[in-house]
Amino acid sequence: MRYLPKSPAEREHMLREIGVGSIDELFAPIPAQFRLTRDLSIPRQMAESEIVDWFRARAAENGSGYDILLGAGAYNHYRPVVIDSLISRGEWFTAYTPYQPEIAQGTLQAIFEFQTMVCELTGMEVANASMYDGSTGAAEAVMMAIRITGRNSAIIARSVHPEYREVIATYAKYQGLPLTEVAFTDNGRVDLAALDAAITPQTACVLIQSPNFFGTIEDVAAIAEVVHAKGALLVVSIAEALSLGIVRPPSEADIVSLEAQSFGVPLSYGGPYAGVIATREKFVRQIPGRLVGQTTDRNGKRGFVLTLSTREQHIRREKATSNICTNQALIALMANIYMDVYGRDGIKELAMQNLAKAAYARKALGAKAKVLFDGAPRFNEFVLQTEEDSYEISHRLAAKNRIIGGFPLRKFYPELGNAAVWCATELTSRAAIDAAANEVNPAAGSNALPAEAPAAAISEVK
Amino acid sequence: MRYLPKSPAEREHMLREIGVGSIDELFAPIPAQFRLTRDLSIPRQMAESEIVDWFRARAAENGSGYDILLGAGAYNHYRPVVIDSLISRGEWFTAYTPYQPEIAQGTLQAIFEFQTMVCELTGMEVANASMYDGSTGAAEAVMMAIRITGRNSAIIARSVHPEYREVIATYAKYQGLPLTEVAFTDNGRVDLAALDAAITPQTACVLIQSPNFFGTIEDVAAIAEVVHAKGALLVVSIAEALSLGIVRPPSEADIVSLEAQSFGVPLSYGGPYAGVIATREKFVRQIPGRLVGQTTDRNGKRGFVLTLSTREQHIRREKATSNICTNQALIALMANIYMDVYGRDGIKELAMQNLAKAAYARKALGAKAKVLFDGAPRFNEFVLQTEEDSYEISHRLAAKNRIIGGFPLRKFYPELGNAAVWCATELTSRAAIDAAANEVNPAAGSNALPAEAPAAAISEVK
Amino acid sequence: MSNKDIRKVTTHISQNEGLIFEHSSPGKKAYRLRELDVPEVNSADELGAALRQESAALPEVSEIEIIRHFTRLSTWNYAVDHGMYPLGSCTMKYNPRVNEVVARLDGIAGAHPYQSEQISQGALRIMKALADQLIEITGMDAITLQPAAGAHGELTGILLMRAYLESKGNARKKVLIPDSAHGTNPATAAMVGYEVENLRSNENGMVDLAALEAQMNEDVAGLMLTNPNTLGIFEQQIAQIAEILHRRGGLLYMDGANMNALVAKARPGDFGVDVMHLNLHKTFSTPHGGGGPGSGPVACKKHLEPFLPKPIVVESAEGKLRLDYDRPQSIGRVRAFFGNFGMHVRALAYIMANGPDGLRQTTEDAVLNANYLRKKLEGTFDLQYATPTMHEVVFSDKLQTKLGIKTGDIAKRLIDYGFHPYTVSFPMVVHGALMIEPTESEPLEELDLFVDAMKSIAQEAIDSPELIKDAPQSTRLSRLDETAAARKPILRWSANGQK
Amino acid sequence: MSNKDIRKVTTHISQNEGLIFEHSSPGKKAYRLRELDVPEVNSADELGAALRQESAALPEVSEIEIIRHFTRLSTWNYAVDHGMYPLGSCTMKYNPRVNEVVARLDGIAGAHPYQSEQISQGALRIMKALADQLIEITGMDAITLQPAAGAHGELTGILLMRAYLESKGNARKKVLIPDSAHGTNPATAAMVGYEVENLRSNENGMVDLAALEAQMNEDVAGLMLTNPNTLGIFEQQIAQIAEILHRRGGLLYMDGANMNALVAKARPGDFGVDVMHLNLHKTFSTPHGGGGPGSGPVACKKHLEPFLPKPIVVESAEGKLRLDYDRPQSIGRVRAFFGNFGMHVRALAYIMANGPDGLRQTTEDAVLNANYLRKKLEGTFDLQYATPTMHEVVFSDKLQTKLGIKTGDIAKRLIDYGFHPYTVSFPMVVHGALMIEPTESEPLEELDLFVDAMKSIAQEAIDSPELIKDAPQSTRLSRLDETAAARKPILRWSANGQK
Ligand SMILES: Cc1ncc(COP(=O)(O)O)c(C=O)c1O
Ligand SMILES: Cc1ncc(COP(=O)(O)O)c(C=O)c1O
Repeated sequence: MRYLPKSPAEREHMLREIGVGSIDELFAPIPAQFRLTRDLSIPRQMAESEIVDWFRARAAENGSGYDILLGAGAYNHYRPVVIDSLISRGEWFTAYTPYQPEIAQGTLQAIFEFQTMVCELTGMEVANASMYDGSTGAAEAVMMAIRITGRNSAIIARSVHPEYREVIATYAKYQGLPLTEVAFTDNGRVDLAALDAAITPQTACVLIQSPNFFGTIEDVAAIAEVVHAKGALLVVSIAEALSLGIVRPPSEADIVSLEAQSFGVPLSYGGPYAGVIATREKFVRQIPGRLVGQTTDRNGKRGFVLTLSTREQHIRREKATSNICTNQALIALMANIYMDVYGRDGIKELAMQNLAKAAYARKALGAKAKVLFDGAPRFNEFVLQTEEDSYEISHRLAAKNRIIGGFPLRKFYPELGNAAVWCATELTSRAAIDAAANEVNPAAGSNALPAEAPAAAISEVK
Repeated sequence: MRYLPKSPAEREHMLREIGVGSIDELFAPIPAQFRLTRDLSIPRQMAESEIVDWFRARAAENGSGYDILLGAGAYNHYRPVVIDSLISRGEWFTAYTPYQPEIAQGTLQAIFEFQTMVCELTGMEVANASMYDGSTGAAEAVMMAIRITGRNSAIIARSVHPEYREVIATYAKYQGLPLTEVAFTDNGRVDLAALDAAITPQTACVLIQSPNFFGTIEDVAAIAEVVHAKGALLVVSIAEALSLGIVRPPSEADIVSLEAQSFGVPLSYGGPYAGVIATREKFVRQIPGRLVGQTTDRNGKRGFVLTLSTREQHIRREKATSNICTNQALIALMANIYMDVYGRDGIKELAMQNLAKAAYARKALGAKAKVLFDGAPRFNEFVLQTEEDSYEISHRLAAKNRIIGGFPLRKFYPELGNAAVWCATELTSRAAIDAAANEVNPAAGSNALPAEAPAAAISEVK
Repeated sequence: MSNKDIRKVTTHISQNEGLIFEHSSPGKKAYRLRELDVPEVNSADELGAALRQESAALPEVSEIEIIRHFTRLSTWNYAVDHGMYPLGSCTMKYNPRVNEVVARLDGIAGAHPYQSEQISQGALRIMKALADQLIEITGMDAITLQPAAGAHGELTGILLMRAYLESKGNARKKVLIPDSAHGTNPATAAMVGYEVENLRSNENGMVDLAALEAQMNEDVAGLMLTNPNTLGIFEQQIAQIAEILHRRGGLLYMDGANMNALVAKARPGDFGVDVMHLNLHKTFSTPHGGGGPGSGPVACKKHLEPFLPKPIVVESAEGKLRLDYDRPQSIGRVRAFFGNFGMHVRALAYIMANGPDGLRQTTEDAVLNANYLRKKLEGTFDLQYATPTMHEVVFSDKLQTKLGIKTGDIAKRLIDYGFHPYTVSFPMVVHGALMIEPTESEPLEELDLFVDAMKSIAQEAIDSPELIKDAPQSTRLSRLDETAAARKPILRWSANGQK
Repeated sequence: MSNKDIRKVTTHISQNEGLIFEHSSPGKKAYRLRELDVPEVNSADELGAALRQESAALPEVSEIEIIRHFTRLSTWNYAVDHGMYPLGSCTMKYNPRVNEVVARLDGIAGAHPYQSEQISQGALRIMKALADQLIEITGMDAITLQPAAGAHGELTGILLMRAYLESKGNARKKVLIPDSAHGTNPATAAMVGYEVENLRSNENGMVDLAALEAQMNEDVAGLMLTNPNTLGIFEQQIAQIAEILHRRGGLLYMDGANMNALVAKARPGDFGVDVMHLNLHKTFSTPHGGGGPGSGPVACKKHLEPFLPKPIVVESAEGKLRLDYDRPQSIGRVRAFFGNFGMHVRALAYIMANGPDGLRQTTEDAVLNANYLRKKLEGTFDLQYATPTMHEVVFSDKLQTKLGIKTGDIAKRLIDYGFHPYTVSFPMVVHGALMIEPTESEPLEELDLFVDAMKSIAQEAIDSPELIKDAPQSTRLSRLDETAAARKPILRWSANGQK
């Protein structure tokens, strides 16, 4: 086997040194009846070129080169090539969790930088190294709120990503934590009155998402006021991290759970992504996951270490803040690099482009069908209600235009009828939007939006 | 500009420190009439994603995924993925020629290893770090022979790659070095009698290629005998390095010029590839290009340095063995890694597979048209003579079967009529060969070769 | 400093590098956007009060500075690509490069999790193929690929147990966990609302059957067992253990962190395990990435299958794949989408590269390497248990503590010798544990260097203990003050802060 | 050793590693072949006497050993990605990563040079686009992309000159070359059968016009001039130089190695150059690769165009591209196929990333950086010529030689300070030259560290010269014995040899 660095003679030599006659002797501790005496029934060893061919064939079945007008928790942003170029260094991707700081300063410093950037973006004071993703991060944030407040129930906005809500439900179910849902109003935002009514003295926290699953930006300050008035904590989940480039950070929140996928992480059919939890300094000892802190070495030189580990499972065992161990370090590194590439101005300009594309798409598609939840601001997503079934539209778009259309909402929000949440990012071309607009309601005739700005003249290189 | 690490304030600061009022002052040494006062007329600055898109569009115009039955000096072999993974480390590809050995031992040791492997493969005693490619290496080898022998003309076999012959001619032309050509016989090999007759006391060397442009393996020993008998040197050019896995090395040669492209170097529309010159120890001071030698540091530790540089242009100027400076180090590194991946046994087994594929192709295509030059052994190429024009066949194959057919010989060997040199490597599937066989002479009906060995059962992973 | 015996490393120059923020200067850029092909919008009009007023203070740097920053930082890390990384329980094996290549193919890395099933057949096939092969490897009946790491798999597995027991009418109260278990085990049980009850090991480092018999009752949901356990010892009475649990309606959960000792040699499904997780980032070669991403599939027996998280990939008679969400007894989701799909790709590529023979040889080499180290180092270091071990060996620092040297000191000194240390002070059943797992990826040469280093350090403990206490001495930084870090935590950089 | 002033680097552990052959053991493998889908053949039957009898003794190792070998070796190299690499004349600028990505796209890296033009339109378009843009940048009329490096470009250019002059009836005998020229210039002239005649510089470090007038005659084919020259000085009398040459039927060849000082600011085609080469691996950001591959396109004026190597890419009215071989006056080929195409891809990507404004700013920054260093270091080091310089500055070691310290020593000491040295002892017109070219890719911070290092070394030359003479001290190896290497060359490893 080509990964194994042993010659037959070396194996013989080692067995002799150990003092056994055959490798089987080393497996003697396994009771004989449990020792496998046949080959596993899996495909035979393959050449590297066969493996590549096989996955290429699978990749082709997935189809690539589609225009993606779909977000819903996974966003199609351009990934600067330096990201893969850097994380492909073995020093990054073949290292373990930085338990030995003297030979892991690279990883540690990078995490420290990441924590800082997340604080800057979210308006929080501390951030952890990463969580598995936005959904589990949200669930952990709720449990964190329960630990902080000593209360034992939580309210989740119905406008939170449905799969996040499912995950929270799974985490909560067997711990006897009652969850209730709070509705949204006509403008797609959390119903403040309903929220106010729902909070009880046992409510540890209210979890909202902003921009929410409909793309609508919540009025975090107003919600925070209601929540805090009742002594509960406000947890804000953010699935589209890029929104923070232009949208007011949820500074009034007590805990922010961010999905960082937008920051240079491939869509990769849903993972790996990276969640991260940020909060106020006073809650730091209840935060789950790894934290990197600054310190000095014996000569007073600055260095970084994993810290506050008495919160964690390897020290605290059943009393730990979470069972999380392996997290998503390499993905957080991608996000770090992404934030460095765009930086202070770039992240804002990029967010502006998303805003403009989505506004255009909303107009273009809105000319053919009904845009729901007008009346509150949105970032790069919006909900479109159509006469026709949303799945039908998607199928037609995929087959005819190689466009991946919006996420049909019927399954999770039957009350919205034939509605879907659409997304436009900096990668969505006007042409794709126009094509989609023509398909969402073919009966309405070809798109008539005036070409206000001419398509940018990309110099022809020839 | 995103590659430039300066802020406007930093530029201002630096100008102040220098003591000039504006950047223009630093360009004052350029006479005013030559200073460009307009923008260059080239495309505007593009986003990274635009650049990627533009090249993807070009790549698509090139068409990929063709089956390649074409060699002729550029061979389609599988490239183990570790090659690009390793050479993509900045430490390899963003370093300069290893002028400062204390901080370039990586490059130096790798070249030393490469030199060793080339000696092992070719049966020579010393090898250099690299030449631009096989064609220029061949030309330099001829000039080297001229320096060694003090004679001033050379004989080139007509069966040498035609473009190599053109390059040699260009190099020789203005130095007043007469070149003569020696013919091939019915079996595709150098005509020994003609060769014997052609060598004069002014013949510095005879240059042959083996396997030659027709894929035929020359009888190097016999040729060497003729050449050496007349006091000339034998230069052997090898375009298909993989042949050395199974073909007798040209140990009787005085100089070997090898093109290493087969060893893990992408086809890349003809370059960059890497040549290398190997020779006998006694000729080492006439070798062109870089040489790495072993030495010790002040504490007696083994280390490597560029050596014998008194041969080179930066020391010897117009008396140097060549003007070569930048060579093809990174490509030689690819070849080094490739040889490590396959190693002693692998290189042979891989060559065996090429032999088998080409034998099958010769039979399959030979059933439909005439294989020329039977009677001498071949490696992975052979010449097929058809009724139909070779270009027509290639066009049909490309359009209909996405197969790139053989190299039409008419341009360089009109005497061979409608002939083309075909190639089969380990990457050429039996299916592609069968398809090609059916097209080279559609009139002859579908391929009737019996399926002696069933197509290997590649376990279905599902 | 007498480092004459250090053969594996030398010191060399290493670039210093500040925090990326310290390179920032207003107006530097590493990006350029495409020109907008739609009308610009006024962000204040669009967003109103939701408009961000102050930009996030992200660094402003150019592309080359980013390349240098992360290149320099990277050179401060030790990695599997540098040499042996014998962290016990972590299975730091070679991460094959082809895995990285196939995971980045456009149609794979670019696939949106909500694109329709029609254009996701490739992704679904990958998940299905991996699921099938992991089922065969574990000998279990069903699997979910959704969990994102080992601990997440544990959570899923214990949720399955709980759901199953609830369906039988009683979720029970406690989970038994051996004292040698990894911290995630008790932490997980607690997250699922179970009390943790400690189960002590016997003098052979295995589950004490009598204790198990005594502690097992109708309040106990089951046992979380690592096998081989964290001492590297295969639980030889595994059949009896399963029997005791099953007899009283409990379930056997296996923490599969140590499957690298078993793949193709023995299958948990054959020895009584009801549910288990795998760590694709250990046994199946997906990279650890400096702390993730991992992937923790959970495999179970038939009786637990109805409770698996949804969706599950199913195949129609015609070979068309789809996602089945119609699973009424499912515990629900444990993660959005389908888990760390990119890791599924890599693990499958690893299995394909190995085949049945390759996997068997891999396991054999892993066990061979560990036993070779054990043999060479016993005597020099104390072995608390004489029981044979499989893929890892755990020594204690008993002999060295007498000289004032602890496992953590030896670990730091190993750094000077050019190695990443072993796992320090775990499992807790061993006094000052040195937990060593070489994996199959280590050449004999590297093992011998390790043995020499360990012996040399043992000698230094006698001759010059200060060398060890001051270690590491050859690194950019000397020992870091972790106490100070925790006492007054500095968890982020700030412009007018500390430097 | 007093290294308190060394701020840029620290020492850190660095893995030792033998030659790859020293890891070899029979039967280890890093490959697996596909199963053959055609009948096996008997190699002896196929090849007869041509069958290889003894296998080449290539190393037998596994994949992880290869990864570790080349990873470890790589860490011994200094690189642009690590920091400033101020090798004068080499233009060690940032190598953008997007270049590497596009050069590896399947349809580009996988294109066979002999595939038909129909399915090569993308490749031909790339070459055509690059050719067009380089023509605009140089202000010349025509170009060939065939040469593989700068020296190869020189060869091509001088061949063009010769062919042109021959077509006028007299190839002439000599080529004039300034004493400051790079070694490839005279070596090239000799390869084309020209005698080399030295042209001395004047006291300003420029071509001595009077000498040129005196030496120029009907025997002289032309002048090979680097501009800015290797002192970094723009030849201010370039118009007069061209005029003198042209008046007597000679040609002006420009070595374009220093185009990084001119791009978008001045065009050789505008100031009288007849033919020139470019180094894509300098000015246009393609990586140096530890010594290549490069690419050395040659641009010329109309009168030389007929002689360009063939083929040339031409475009039909309908925008279809093809290769034109029908060039009867061509000097012929200088390389098989079309040159280092992969480098053409990268250079084009660089130009696209920059655009006209980016290229201009790049050149300005390159000149700004060099002048900043000059300003900061003059006084500390001797400047032989007071003439203003452009993109590089050449100091002499005159002040230090008095203290027994030479440019080569200072270079070695710079290594301890964390920098790659400048170019040592070139150009030869400067006594003990220190030739410094920072390029535009250096941040101010890095420049300031360099200035501090150089000043600190100058001080050490006074206070503690032995520090400098023993440098480098912080590297894996100390100074290497180059004399011994050349005296008894060991140019390959052998099993029973030296270790
Ligand atoms: C025995 C054991 N169980 C569980 C885990 C947790 O796995 P993960 O880090 O993937 O969450 C580990 C990880 O080190 C382990 O060693
Ligand atoms: C001035 C000058 N001319 C020519 C060359 C030769 O270029 P190349 O190394 O690309 O052959 C160099 C290379 O360093 C140079 O500096």
